[in-house]
Amino acid sequence: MFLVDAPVTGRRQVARGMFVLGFHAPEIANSVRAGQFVNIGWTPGPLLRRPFSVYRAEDSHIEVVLKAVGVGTEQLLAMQIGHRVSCLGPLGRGFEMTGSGVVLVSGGLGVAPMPLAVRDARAAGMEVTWVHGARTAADLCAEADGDRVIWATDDGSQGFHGTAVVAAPDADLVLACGPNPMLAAAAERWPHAQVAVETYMGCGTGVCLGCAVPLHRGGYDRACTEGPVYRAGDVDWSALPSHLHYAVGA
Amino acid sequence: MFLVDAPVTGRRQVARGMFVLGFHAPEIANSVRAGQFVNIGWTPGPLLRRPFSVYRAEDSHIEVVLKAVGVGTEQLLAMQIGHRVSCLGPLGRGFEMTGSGVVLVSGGLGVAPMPLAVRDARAAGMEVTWVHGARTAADLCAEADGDRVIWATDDGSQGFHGTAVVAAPDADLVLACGPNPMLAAAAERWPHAQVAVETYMGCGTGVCLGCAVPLHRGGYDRACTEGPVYRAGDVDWSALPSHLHYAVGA
Amino acid sequence: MKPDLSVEVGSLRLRGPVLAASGTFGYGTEVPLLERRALAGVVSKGIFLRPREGTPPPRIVETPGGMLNAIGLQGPGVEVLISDYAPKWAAWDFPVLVNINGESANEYGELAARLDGVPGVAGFEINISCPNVEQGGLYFGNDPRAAAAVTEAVRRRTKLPVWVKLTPMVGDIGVIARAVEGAGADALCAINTFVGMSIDLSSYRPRLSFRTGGLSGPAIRPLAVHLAHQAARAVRIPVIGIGGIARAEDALEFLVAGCAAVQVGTATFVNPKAIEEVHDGIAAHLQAKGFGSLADLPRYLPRD
Amino acid sequence: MKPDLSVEVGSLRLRGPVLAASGTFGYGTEVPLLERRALAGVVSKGIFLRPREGTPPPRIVETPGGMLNAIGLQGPGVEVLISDYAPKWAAWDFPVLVNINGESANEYGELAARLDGVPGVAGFEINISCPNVEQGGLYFGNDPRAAAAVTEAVRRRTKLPVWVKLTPMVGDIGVIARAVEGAGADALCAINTFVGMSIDLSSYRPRLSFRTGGLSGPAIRPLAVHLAHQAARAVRIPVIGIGGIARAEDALEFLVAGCAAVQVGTATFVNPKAIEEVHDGIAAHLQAKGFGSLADLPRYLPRD
Ligand SMILES: Cc1cc2nc3c(=O)[nH]c(=O)nc-3n(C[C@H](O)[C@H](O)[C@H](O)COP(=O)(O)OP(=O)(O)OC[C@H]3O[C@@H](n4cnc5c(N)ncnc54)[C@H](O)[C@@H]3O)c2cc1C
Ligand SMILES: Cc1cc2nc3c(=O)[nH]c(=O)nc-3n(C[C@H](O)[C@H](O)[C@H](O)COP(=O)(O)OP(=O)(O)OC[C@H]3O[C@@H](n4cnc5c(N)ncnc54)[C@H](O)[C@@H]3O)c2cc1C
Ligand SMILES: Cc1cc2nc3c(=O)[nH]c(=O)nc-3n(C[C@H](O)[C@H](O)[C@H](O)COP(=O)(O)O)c2cc1C
Ligand SMILES: Cc1cc2nc3c(=O)[nH]c(=O)nc-3n(C[C@H](O)[C@H](O)[C@H](O)COP(=O)(O)O)c2cc1C
Ligand code: FES
Ligand code: FES
Repeated sequence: MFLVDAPVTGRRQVARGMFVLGFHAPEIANSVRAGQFVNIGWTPGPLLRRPFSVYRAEDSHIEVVLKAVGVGTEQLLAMQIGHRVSCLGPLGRGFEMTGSGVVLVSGGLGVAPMPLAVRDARAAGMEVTWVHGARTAADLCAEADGDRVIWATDDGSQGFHGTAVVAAPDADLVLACGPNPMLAAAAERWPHAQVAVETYMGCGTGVCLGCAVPLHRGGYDRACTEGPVYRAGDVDWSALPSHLHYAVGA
Repeated sequence: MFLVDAPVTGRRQVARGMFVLGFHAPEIANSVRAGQFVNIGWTPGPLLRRPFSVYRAEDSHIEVVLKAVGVGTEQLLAMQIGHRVSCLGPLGRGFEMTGSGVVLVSGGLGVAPMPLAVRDARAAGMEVTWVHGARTAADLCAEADGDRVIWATDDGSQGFHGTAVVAAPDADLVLACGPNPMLAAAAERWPHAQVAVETYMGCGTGVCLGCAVPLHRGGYDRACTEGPVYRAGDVDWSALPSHLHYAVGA
Repeated sequence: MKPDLSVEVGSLRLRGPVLAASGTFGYGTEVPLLERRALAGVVSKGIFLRPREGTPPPRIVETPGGMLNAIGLQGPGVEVLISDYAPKWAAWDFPVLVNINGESANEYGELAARLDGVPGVAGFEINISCPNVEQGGLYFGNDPRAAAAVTEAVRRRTKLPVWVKLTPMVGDIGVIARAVEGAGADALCAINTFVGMSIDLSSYRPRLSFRTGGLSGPAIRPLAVHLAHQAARAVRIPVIGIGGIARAEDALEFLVAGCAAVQVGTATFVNPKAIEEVHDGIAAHLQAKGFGSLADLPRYLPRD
Repeated sequence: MKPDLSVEVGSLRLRGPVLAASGTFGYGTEVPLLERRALAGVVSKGIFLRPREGTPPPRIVETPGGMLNAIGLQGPGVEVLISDYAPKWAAWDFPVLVNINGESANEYGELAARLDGVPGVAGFEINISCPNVEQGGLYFGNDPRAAAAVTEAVRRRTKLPVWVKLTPMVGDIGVIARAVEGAGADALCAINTFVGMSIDLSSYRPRLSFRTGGLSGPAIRPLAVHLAHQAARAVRIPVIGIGGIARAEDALEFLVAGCAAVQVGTATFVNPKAIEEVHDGIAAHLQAKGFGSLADLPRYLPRD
C-alpha cells in the first residue's frame, strides 16, 4: 500500500458521460492487480476519499474510469492536467486467475476492473471473452477488449438485446462487475463467479468496518480488505444496498 | 449590490508575496467607489466568503490585491485563469472625497483601496500624495501612484526610515488603510482621517452583526454597512482585534 | 402545473415552507438580492425589552463547514423595533415573527404583551437558549419546567402564534418539546446553534471575545435533522426544522423527517439567494416526483 | 533540541500526546503506513463480552466536514481479542487500551475482570454511549448515576488505568464528568460522536440502515473543544480531547483548552499518516515558540 501525491496526466471520453482519468503514480502502477482499487482524496474537496477500481496501469501511470454522479466525481472530472490528488493504493484483494479461459461480464461502469483483468488473464496465458452491457449503444464503453467481445444493450441498439449476464456464455472462470442487482443475477447463474462489489467506504484500509458486505454464512466482511472481489454465491445480495452509483448507466 | 459569477482574468505580482487578481465583473466594475469591497466565495472552498477591497476597476474588470495568509487566500492565489468565483459587491461605504488635496497613507496590504482613491480623487480634481510603507523595500507595492509618492520602510531599505504615518505630511483630507494598530496611530495624529477598517465578517451585507466595530460613543457599528470607512477618531481602537492578516507585511 | 407549496403552521398559513432564520436576516429590510416571492416568512433578529450592545469583537469564527457566532443579541430594544421596523413589516405580503428573549419568564411575557397587537407583528418565536438569570445562569432551554414557564408567560399575554425555538444542548429534546407543547406552544423550531469553542494559537485564548459561540452551518445539519426528527416524534404540533440548510435537498431532509417547514440561516450569508434556491428546488423536486403539493411528500416519522 | 512531548495520564506514562481513537484504528494491526514512533497509544475498537455482528449496510454516510457511522460495535468478543490481538499488543512499545462496552454495569465489570492481567492490555476506556438496557434503552452516558455505576463496576475489578469516554449528548457534561471522577476514573475522554441522521431522497428513509449514526470529523471540532474544556474545568483528573482532529493546530486547541492528550479518529481514514503529522506538528509548534516540553504550553483553563 502506497500513499502517492499523484498529478492528473490525462483525460479521455470512452462512452456517453464516461471518462478515463490518468494519474502519475509509479508505486501503484507497478504493483496493482486486476480488481484492486485506489482511494483518492484531494483538497479542497470532500472529507472522505473516493474509491475507484484501477482501470489500467502502464509504466508509471494508472487510470480510472468514472462518470460524474456526485460532488466527488464532479470535482475529479473538472480537474485540469497537473492538478494533484492523493492516491492510496493498491487496496483490497483482486481477481484470482485460474484455468485456461475467462469470461468477463461488465455492466456500465463495471468495465472498470476489466482492462487489468484482460492483462492479467493474458499474462496467465488464458483466453479472454468480454461481455459488456449498458443501457444503449452510446453508453457502451468503447474500450472493451479480448479474444472475443460481446456487446449487450438494454434497448437492443447494439449487440445482444438484454443484459450482459444473459448474453454471456458459460465458463469455468467468470469475473463480473457492475451494479449490485446485476451481480446478484450473476450469482444466480454462476455461484462460483468472482465479482467486484461496491459499498460505501470510510477508510479503504480495514479499520473502520464501514464497508460491510453481508455474507450468507452470517456476519459481514470488509469490502476493502477481504473484498472487493468475492465469490458471488457467498454474498447475501438481498442485504446489500442496490442503488449505488458505480452502476450508473448499466 | 450585485452577485456576479466572475472568472479570473489575470494575475500579477506587485511585491514580495503580494499579487493582484483580476476578475470579469462588469456590474461591479461600473459602480464601485474607492473604499468599497467585494465578498468572494467559491466551491469547493471555505464556507464563508472572503472580503477584499476593490483595488482597481476598469471597463468590465475589477482587481483585488492579496497575499496568501490562510486557506481562502491560498486557494484564490492557486486559481487558474478562467476559474469562476462568486463575487458579491460593491459592499460598504467608501471614502468621501472633499477638498482640493488628499494624502493617502497605506501600510502593507493597506494599498488595497488606494488606486481607486487616486482615481476618485483625480476625478474630483484633487491633488494626490500617496505615502506607502512596508517592512522592507521588497514588501513595498510597486504600483503606488499619485502626484507625489513617498516611500517608507521599517528597516530604512527604501525611502523614509519609519512608518507611513510618521512619514506623511499633514493635510485636510487623509485617507488611511493598513493594520489596525497603524490606523490607531493615524487616529492619534489625524482624528478626522477616513480609515478603512478590517473585521471578521459573516455576511458582508448587514444581516449578521458579525463585523462589529467598537465606537467611542459606545456600542458597535457594522463594518460592512456603516463602514468599512470610518472617521478615525470615532473608532475605539483598543477594543478592535489588532492581529488581522490584511495587515501582513505592513 | 406548479406544485402547491403552502403550509399551515398552527393557525398561520404560509405561502411556502422556507422562512428566514432569526439573526441571519436582520429585520428583513437588509438583504436586497432575494426574490421575495420565495420567502414564506421572516423571523426577526432576537430582541430584548431593552437595547443591548452585544459582545466585543471578534464575534465570528469560521470552522470546518460552519461558523461560530457570539453576537450577544445586540439589538435596539422593543420600542425601536415597534417604531422603526414593525411599520415596514405591516406592508409586506408575508409574516414577520419576532424572536423574543428575556432573563426571566416575566420579561418574555412583558415583551410579548408589548408587541401583541402591533401591526406588522405576526407572531412570536421564543428563544429559550438565553441565560436564565432566575435559576443562576442555566438556560431556560435545557430545563423542561423553565421552558414551560417561559412559554406559558408568553401564551398568557398574546393570541398570536407562539413558536418555541429549542436548543440542541439537552440530553433529550423530546422532554423539552413535550413540556412546551403542554404549555401552549403553537409550533416548535428545532434547532438553535450548538455551543462551541475555538482557540487562537498565538494568544492561547479563545478566538471569540465571549469565549464560546453558537455553531451553525452545514456542519451541524445531520445533528439538526436528528433533533428536529426527535422533536417531531415527541409532539403533535408542527415542527420547523433549522440547521445547516443550504440547498433544496437539505430542506427536503428536514421535511421528510417530519418538519412542517424550515428556516434558512447561515446559508444566506454565503448566498443571498439561498432561500429562493431552496424554495424553487423543493418545487422542482415535487414536480419531478409527480407530487401536486408539499402535503404529498412522504414523511418518515415512526411514532414508536 | 527536540521538545519533550511525553505526558502522564494518571499512572500511565505516554511517549507523546497523540493516541488513536477507538473504532478508527481497528486493533492496531491494520494500518501499515504510519510511522509508529509518533503513536503514543491505541484504543482498540469497542468490544463486548460476546461477539457482535454489527449493523447491516449502509453503515456510513458522508456529511459536510464529517461522517455518520453506525457500525453497531461489530467485534469478535473478548475471547478472540485475548487470543488473537492481545499477544501482538504485548510486543509493542506503546500501550493499547481496550474500549469496553456492555448492556449493564455488571457486563462492563465482567469484561474488565476477564481482561485484567492479560498481557498486552494496558488499561480500559469505558464507552458509556452504549444503550443501557437496565434502564430501558437510555444511555449510561447521560445519567450521572448510571455512568458512575459503570465506572465503579470496572474500577472494582481492575488496578489498570480506567478511562471513561463521555458522550456529548448531555445537557451538562460537567455533571457526568464529576460523577465518574467520583467513581474512580483515572481519566476522561471527551468526546464520543454526536447522534445525527441523514435522509435519502429517493427512498424517503434514513440513509443508514440503523436510522441514526454518530457524527465525527472536523465538523464537530468546535463542539468537541468546548465539551473537552468544560469537562477539564469540572474535574482534577486528566482529560483526553477527541473530535475532529486532523492537524497539529487542531490538537493544540484541545491541549490549550485543558486536555492532557488527544485522540485522532476519522482523520486517519482520510490520511493514514494523520497521527504522525499531528505529533510532529505539535513538536514543531513547541519548538517554534521556544517551549522545551509540552508541559510549557500555556493552557486556558479558568476554574470559575
Ligand atoms: C471498491 C470500489 C471501486 C469502485 N470503482 C469505481 C470505478 O472504477 N468507477 C466509478 O465510477 N466508480 C467506482 N466506484 C464507486 C465510486 O466510489 C463512487 O461513485 C464515488 O465514491 C461517488 O462519489 P461522489 O462524491 O461523486 O458521489 P456522492 O454521492 O456525492 O458521494 C457521497 C458519499 O457516498 C459514497 N458513494 C456514493 N456512491 C458510491 C458508490 N457507488 N460506491 C461506493 N461509495 C459511494 C462516496 O464515496 C461518498 O462517501 C467504486 C466503489 C468501490 C467501493
Ligand atoms: C472590508 C475588508 C476588506 C479587505 N480587503 C482586503 C484586501 O484588499 N486584500 C487583502 O489581502 N485582504 C483584505 N482583507 C482581509 C481578507 O479578507 C483576509 O485576509 C481574508 O479573509 C483571509 O482569508 P483566509 O481564508 O486566507 O484566512 P483564514 O485566516 O484562513 O480565514 C479564516 C476566517 O477569518 C477571516 N479573516 C482572516 N483574516 C482576516 C482579516 N484580516 N480581516 C477579515 N477577516 C479575516 C476570514 O475571512 C475567514 O472567515 C479585507 C478585509 C475586510 C474586512
Ligand atoms: C450570526 C447569527 C445570529 C443569530 N442570532 C439568533 C437570534 O438572535 N435568535 C435566535 O433564536 N437564533 C439566532 N441564530 C440562530 C439561527 O437562527 C439558527 O437557528 C442557526 O444559525 C442554525 O441554522 P443555520 O445553520 O441555517 O444557520 C443566529 C445565528 C447566527 C449565525
Ligand atoms: C467508524 C467509527 C467507529 C467508531 N467506533 C467507536 C467505538 O467502537 N468505541 C468508541 O468509544 N468510539 C468509537 N468511535 C468514536 C471515535 O473514537 C471518536 O470518539 C469520534 O469519532 C470523534 O473523533 P474524530 O472526529 O477524530 O473521529 C468510532 C468512530 C468512527 C468514525
Ligand atoms: S472502508 Fe473502512 S474497513 Fe473497509
Ligand atoms: S458582516 Fe454581517 S453584518 Fe457585517
